[in-house]
Amino acid sequence: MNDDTATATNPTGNGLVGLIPVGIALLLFGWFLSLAPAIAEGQSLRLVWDWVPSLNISLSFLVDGLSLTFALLISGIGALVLLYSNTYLAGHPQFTRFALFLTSFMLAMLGLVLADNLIGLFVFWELTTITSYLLIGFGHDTTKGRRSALQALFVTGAGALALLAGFILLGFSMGSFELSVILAQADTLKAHEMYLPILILILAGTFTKSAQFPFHFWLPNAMAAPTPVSAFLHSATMVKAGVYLMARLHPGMSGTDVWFWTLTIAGAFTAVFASILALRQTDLKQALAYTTLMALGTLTLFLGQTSGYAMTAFATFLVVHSLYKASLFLVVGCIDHATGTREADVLGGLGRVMPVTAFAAGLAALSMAGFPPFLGFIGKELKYAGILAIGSEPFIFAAALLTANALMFAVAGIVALRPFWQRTGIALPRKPHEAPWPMLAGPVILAVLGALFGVYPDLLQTSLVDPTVKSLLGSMEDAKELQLWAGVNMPLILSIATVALGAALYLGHKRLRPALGRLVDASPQFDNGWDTFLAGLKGFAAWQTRIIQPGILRRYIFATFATVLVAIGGTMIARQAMPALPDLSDVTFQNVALVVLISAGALLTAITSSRIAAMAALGVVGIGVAMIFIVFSAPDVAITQLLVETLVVVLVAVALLRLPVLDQNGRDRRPVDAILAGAIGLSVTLVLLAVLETPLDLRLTEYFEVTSWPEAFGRNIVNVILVDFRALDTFGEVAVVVIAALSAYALLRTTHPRKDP
Amino acid sequence: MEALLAITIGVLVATSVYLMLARNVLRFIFGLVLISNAANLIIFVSGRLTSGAPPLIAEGAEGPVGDVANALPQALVLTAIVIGFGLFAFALVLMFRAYSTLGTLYSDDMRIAEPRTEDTK
Amino acid sequence: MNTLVANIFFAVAWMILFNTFTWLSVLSGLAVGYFVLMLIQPLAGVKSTYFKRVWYWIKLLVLFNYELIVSSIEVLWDIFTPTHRSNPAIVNMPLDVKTDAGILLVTNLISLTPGTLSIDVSADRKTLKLHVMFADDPEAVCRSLKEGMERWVIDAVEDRE
Amino acid sequence: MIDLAAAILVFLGAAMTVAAGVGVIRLPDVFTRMHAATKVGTLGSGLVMAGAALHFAEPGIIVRCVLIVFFLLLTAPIGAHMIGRASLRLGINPWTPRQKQDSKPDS
Amino acid sequence: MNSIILRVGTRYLCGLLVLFSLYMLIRGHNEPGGGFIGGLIGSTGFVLFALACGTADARAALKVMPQNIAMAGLGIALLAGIAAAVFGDALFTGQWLFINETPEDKGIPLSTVLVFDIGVYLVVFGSILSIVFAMEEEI
Amino acid sequence: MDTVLTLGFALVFIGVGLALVRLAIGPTLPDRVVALDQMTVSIVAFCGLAAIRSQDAAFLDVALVLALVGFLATVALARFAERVVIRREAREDEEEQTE
Amino acid sequence: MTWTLATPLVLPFLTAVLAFLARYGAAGRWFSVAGNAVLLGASILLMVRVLDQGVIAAQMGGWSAPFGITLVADYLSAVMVVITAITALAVSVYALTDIDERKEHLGYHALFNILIGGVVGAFLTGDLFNLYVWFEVMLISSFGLLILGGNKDQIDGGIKYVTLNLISTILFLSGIGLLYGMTGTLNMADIARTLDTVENQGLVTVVAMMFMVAFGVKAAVFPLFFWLPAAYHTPAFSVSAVFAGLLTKVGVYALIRMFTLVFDGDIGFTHQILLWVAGLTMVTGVLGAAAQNDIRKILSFHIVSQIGYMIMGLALLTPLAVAGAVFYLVHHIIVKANLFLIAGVAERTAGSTDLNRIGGLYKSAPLLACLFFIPAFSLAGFPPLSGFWAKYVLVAAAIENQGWIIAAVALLVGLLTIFSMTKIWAEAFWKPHPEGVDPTLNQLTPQARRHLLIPIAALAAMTLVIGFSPEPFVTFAKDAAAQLLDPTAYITTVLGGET
Ligand code: NA
Ligand code: NA
Repeated sequence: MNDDTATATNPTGNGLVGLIPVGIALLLFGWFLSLAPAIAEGQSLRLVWDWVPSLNISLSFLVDGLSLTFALLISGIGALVLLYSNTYLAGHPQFTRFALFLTSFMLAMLGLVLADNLIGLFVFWELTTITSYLLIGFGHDTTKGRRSALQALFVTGAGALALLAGFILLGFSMGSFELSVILAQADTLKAHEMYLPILILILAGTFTKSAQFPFHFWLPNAMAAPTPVSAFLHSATMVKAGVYLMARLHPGMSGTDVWFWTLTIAGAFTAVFASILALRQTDLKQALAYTTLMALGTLTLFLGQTSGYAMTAFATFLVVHSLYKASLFLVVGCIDHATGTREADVLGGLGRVMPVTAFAAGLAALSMAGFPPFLGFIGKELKYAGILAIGSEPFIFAAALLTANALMFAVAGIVALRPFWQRTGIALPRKPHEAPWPMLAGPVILAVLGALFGVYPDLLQTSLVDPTVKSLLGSMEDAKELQLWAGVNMPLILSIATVALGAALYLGHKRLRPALGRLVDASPQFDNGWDTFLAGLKGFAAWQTRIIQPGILRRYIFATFATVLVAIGGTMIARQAMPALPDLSDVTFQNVALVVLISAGALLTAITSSRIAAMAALGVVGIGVAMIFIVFSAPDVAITQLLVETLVVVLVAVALLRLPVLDQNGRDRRPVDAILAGAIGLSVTLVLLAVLETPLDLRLTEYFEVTSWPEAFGRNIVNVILVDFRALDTFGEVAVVVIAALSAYALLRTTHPRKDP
Repeated sequence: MEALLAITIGVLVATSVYLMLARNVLRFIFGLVLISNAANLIIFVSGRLTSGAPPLIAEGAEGPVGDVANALPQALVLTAIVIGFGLFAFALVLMFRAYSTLGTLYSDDMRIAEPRTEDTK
Repeated sequence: MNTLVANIFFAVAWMILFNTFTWLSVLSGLAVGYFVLMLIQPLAGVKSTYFKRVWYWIKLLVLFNYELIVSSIEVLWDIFTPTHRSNPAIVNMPLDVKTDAGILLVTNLISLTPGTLSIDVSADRKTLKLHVMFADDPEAVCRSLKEGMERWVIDAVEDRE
Repeated sequence: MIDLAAAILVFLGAAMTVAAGVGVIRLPDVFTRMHAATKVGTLGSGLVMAGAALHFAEPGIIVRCVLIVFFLLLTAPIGAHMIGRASLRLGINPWTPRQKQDSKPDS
Repeated sequence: MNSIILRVGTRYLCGLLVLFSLYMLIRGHNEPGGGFIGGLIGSTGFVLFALACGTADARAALKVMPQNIAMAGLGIALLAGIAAAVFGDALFTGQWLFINETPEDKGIPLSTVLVFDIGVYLVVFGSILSIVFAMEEEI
Repeated sequence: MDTVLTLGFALVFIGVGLALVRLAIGPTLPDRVVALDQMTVSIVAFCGLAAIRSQDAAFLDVALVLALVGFLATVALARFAERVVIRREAREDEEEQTE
Repeated sequence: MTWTLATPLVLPFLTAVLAFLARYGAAGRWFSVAGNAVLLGASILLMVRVLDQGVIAAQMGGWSAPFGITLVADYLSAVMVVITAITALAVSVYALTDIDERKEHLGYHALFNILIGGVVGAFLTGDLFNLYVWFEVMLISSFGLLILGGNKDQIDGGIKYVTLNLISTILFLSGIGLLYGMTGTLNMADIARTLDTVENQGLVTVVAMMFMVAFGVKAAVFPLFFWLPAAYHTPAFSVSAVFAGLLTKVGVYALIRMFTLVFDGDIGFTHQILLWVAGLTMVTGVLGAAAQNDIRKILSFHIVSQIGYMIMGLALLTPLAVAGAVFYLVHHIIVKANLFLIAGVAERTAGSTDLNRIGGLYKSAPLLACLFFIPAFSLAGFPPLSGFWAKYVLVAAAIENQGWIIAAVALLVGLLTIFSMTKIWAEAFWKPHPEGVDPTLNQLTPQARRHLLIPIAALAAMTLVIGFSPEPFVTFAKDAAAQLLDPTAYITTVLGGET
């Protein structure tokens, strides 16, 4: 089931919108190509633009062997894929977006591989994440498409956050965010106390991005994207970003036990695991996706090493894989485009109808299977050589690699041979036809390059492999020679074993599938795990939200007051701010009477079940407080208090006419609330007593007393403070009053009250 | 007397907290009125108390004669009382409107903005 | 009303003459103005009720205060004695007073006199509902109120010759 | 001499306030309590004000005291009238010595 | 509210309250009073009016919407503060003009401070009335 | 005078306290309103005492305001009581009930 | 000088008065737009002055500090005022279409502009009680704006909002009283200076905690944020936007101000607590968002979560961390306000903000999709958008400070933020509309499109500008942090050289 079916086969594609990106890609490719000779001579090119100097973040770019190899792959394959998709998605209503995203992705990817600043690199890293999210979600009409996009984003995004932490830690530890500076101090870095956390965090980023086990599950799902996207992102470029980063950091971080074991084991395991899964697939694209995983595992495995063989193998296989895998994806796209299906068991005998496609597929598949004289063969030989150079347990890893390669051999047959040669007799959804030339250009050129480099390995060696190895190891001398015939040696024997095992697997793959299926089903289901994780996350989120945000006001108020209590009472105890016992010697009868009056009014308000009693009791408190203001020389305040109290009673009396009685179900006694309330009251009293122990500095008041009449021409100091000394307060206050009135008015007038019964 | 008032303020705070925790939002309003009084008294008491000497300057004098009450807290309390009234009036109207719109004064039954989760599922 | 204005005018003139603005000068000004007006009454054609009414007002105030104090003692007695001597009842009293001011004055004064309390005036303004504390003889209470308080008020505020 | 008179007036006024309070507690129904509160209370405040007027003996203050009493005399009966009217409409019948009257509680 | 006594009483009291409120406003700078207290007292006059005679009559007597009074008051208070700019002073710096100033007596003071207090008065007055009237009309 | 004032304050407080008791025990709405009214009037006396004791007429201003507007609360409450009845007559099914 | 500070404060009130008195005509709403445009100009002038002179202060009423009320602007205040003006202008344009005449007649523009005035006042005042007054101004106008419309959910949300905020207000007021009782002054610089001499330093910490709780409610931190998710999704979108952008940030501002200037005596206690609060706020907020299914509810919970980041910066109290908090504030206001504005357009076109009931916007309204994508992914912290730098600086500060746990929490919460932003994206934009309609922007009149989209586009452009060229903003934030961490200049400027 493919969601990206082309709607037209017009080879002119989408006009300028489709061709401009191709032009951009070609220009970039040309530029990189022009840099190649200089780089091959061991030079490097560095461009720096101070981006955020205050954070030591620059947009610095470094073109060396490693980055140039990637840049050429990205821009070259990019140009072909863009050309291809122009036809593949001809007339699609969202093509413009597609082209924009794909071009952006390409540029971001270039930025990623060229960046020499950790944070700059991270920015591009995340840009590839976003653009790939949008590209995977191109089939956004389906739940599956959206799920895949989210999954890819989430998994790689999670890794990216770890990566960011790792980068920051790395940058702080080494005193610079410039990669070239950091990598120049490899010994310091490896000896740094933060080495291990840095490594773990960065590997979390690279493993997720490069879909290493157990983060691999998002990649096959990402095949929901249109086929050109899969070809470009999920085989040739983006998934290799993780690999790239490990390679980039290799000079600075490799060589430790942790590095070696982590990368080697994860890589090997991913390779074997993925190739087994690949054999099981019937959807051609899915099968390719799993072989991509296998390739990524292999590349990781090599990066775990430090030998010249391993590095050469890495560099070579990187190029080999990009060429054949992109080619094969595009071929699958052509088949899909022509027949309307990608099911391996349905497809067959297309060779006659689609000869050019078949040609490209054949070349690419042979390279993938590792037949001489293709580059794939050289790559495979180097892989075995590299694996045998591993310091410990080489044979275990060689066996793993053998298994993986054999499986890959079988998959190459399934994907690239069977659809063209072997008829199935099952009717195809569409009458097949040869793909138009823009769609053939990519697969053919890439496949031919694979063959070409196989025949002339020197071409690749000098231009890309040696400079890459130099980037990794610091010198080109360690690079091993690429050659088709290196004599009869262990790698060759392993190659022969691979072919034999692979052929057997190919012939028996249909019978093997059920067994593989059982094996896979028995192992942990990471893709289902994703669903479980999401459901768990949502469930947990919903649960915590129900607990914290239940929608019940009383709980909110309770929590708020409980916090108040902890904040005041808790701090009083923790910070030993307790007051001494208060001095009550100056207390008079009048004072006690006032206090009793207010307290009685307050308690009555709290306990009465008659709303009128409550309201009247409130009035008592108000009157009592006014009496305090009278006793303690605040006539203005007392007047205001009494007036406001009166208005409060008036308003409540009006409001109550429409409100029900307080408790229909009798009084509710709330001991817990009472304890909380009492504790808060006690805390407030204690704080206040403590405050009253400190002497009060009256200089503000003294200033007001001295200036009130001579300078502000007023004899009521309180009023002078209100309208002159602190007029701004008063202004704000009257604004509050106006707005309170407007709000209350609006509240009464906008709403549509409940209909009377 | 400051100490005695501190205790009174504690009582006011305690009763108002108790009221605010009630199911009926009308009680919250009552609590609000009480706690506003408490806050005003806190400011008032923090400025210390002076009996029988309002902060007024007699005609002909340049400043107040003798120790008069601290005028600043009085001005602040006056401000706070009026603001408190504005807040109270709005809150009261809100509860009033809540009853006519939602048909209840019981906050537990006010579940329109945040419906029970089983309702949304 | 014009006479009142004239009286105030005379008082102000008096004060300007003396160039003093104390409360004493106000009172004396008012008093002097009153007498001057009474003297020139025939010249100015001032209604004679004004002069009478001032005396009615004074009479009203004095009598009211007397009533207030005297009957307060009655109520106080009832408050402080262990048994309630009172025999309260709601009594309807026909109202003769017509003007708004008159009604207000009558009802307020009756209310302020302990032992009686104005509860309501009927919509047609003809009846005053009273709560009487010592209503052993409601008719007598009504009568005494009508002849006392209401009469004085009518004299003081209403133009009825 | 004036001071003594003022003191007596103030004392009487304060005593009246207590009397009003006792009345509000002791008297049998809302109407009779109103008599105590509105009138004895007003009288009490009036006496205190008279005392204050005597004590200060300044024209400005005397006028203020007179005004206070005047305002009280103007407003207190209106308030009492409103309460009394409401009581009647609430169906509260005056207490009489002959029959014991049940007072209805409020809402 | 068909109480004749209350209605008649209100007729006198309302005017009295407004008059008294103005008195409290004007004297506020030297004696207890001021814009807040004045505004509160003034509003009680019309609150009483509304309780006794209904809001329709009270609104008619007031002529202007209370919200507009309040907002105009805010504007006046603000202008009183901004006026200082004309004299090159900071916001809310009081500007005073004394009429009939003599060495012994400052004479009759006119000031932006008083204007500010008038603004406060209007705000309090208008705001309380808009709430109370609107509330009254709900029942 | 001072003795009288001290005594006076005490008496006023007793009066207010008694009113508070009536306010608490009710039992009818008008009873509580009467109690509140009595308190308001008592505060006027209280202000007078405060003015005499402090020799400052400023407290008389408090009394003045209270004398003028204090009854407003009484009026509002009384009207509330009355309206409750009217509304009950108008709508028998309304949940407004005297307790 | 004094009017440089006073003008941004005065303008909103003037605008409010004019807009209110002209509320029955079209003039009212244009007063609002024009007033906010002038406000923006005035605030830029203020910013220029502050950049030129560092901290500036003005004594209101001509009364010298600490006797009168001082207005003071340092970098933080100035930038907050500018951002406020930007948000206000954007929202007032948006409101031209979003707010109907009924709401205008009830005084929407007055409420809105006074809200802005309160916000500006809170940022500019150097006086604690005056800060309280501006908080009240904001609070009460936010009440009015929240319930304007009077729907059931508004009333219900309003009750929660009002009750909880009132509690905080009272606590704030009481705290001021206590602080006055200890120091005898209300001027914040003066308090800061005096508080060190208080004998009972434990008591200072107690009062500091009171302020933390009071502002914590305003800022919506754990466990005090309940009111926010309960209410922010209910009012008009213009209102939601300005609430989401500005209001809680005033609480954060107040926390930053108080806990750098005044309460810096017991950092080991107070800021450790703040750090816990920050972490829990981030986590509970983001999980709350994950549980929601309505755009505005998701966005509301995210406000909570992101407040946590800002508090984290304050809690760590290093120059980089505080710079991060400042940067985060600025970024968040722009982005969050914009997202709510976009939610409004989404509702207008697709018919709802409930994710189950809308969809298809990516296909039919690509412009809106693009405009949503920018703030949404900025919020999620993707580079090179503004949110990335905000988060980067904070995480870097945490790591620099060896705050491993808080750094991990910050990153993890970032991941969950991605989760809910993409949820909106997937459900509202990618998913086909459940009723099969094509929600295009053409449903809106050209005028409405202008009013609604221009502010959104402008805010999105700002997000991009900050994202692509963060250097001036980061430098500024660092300078602001330096001012905050060494308040000497602030104190001397306010107190006029007297120390
Ligand atoms: Na300090
Ligand atoms: Na400090």
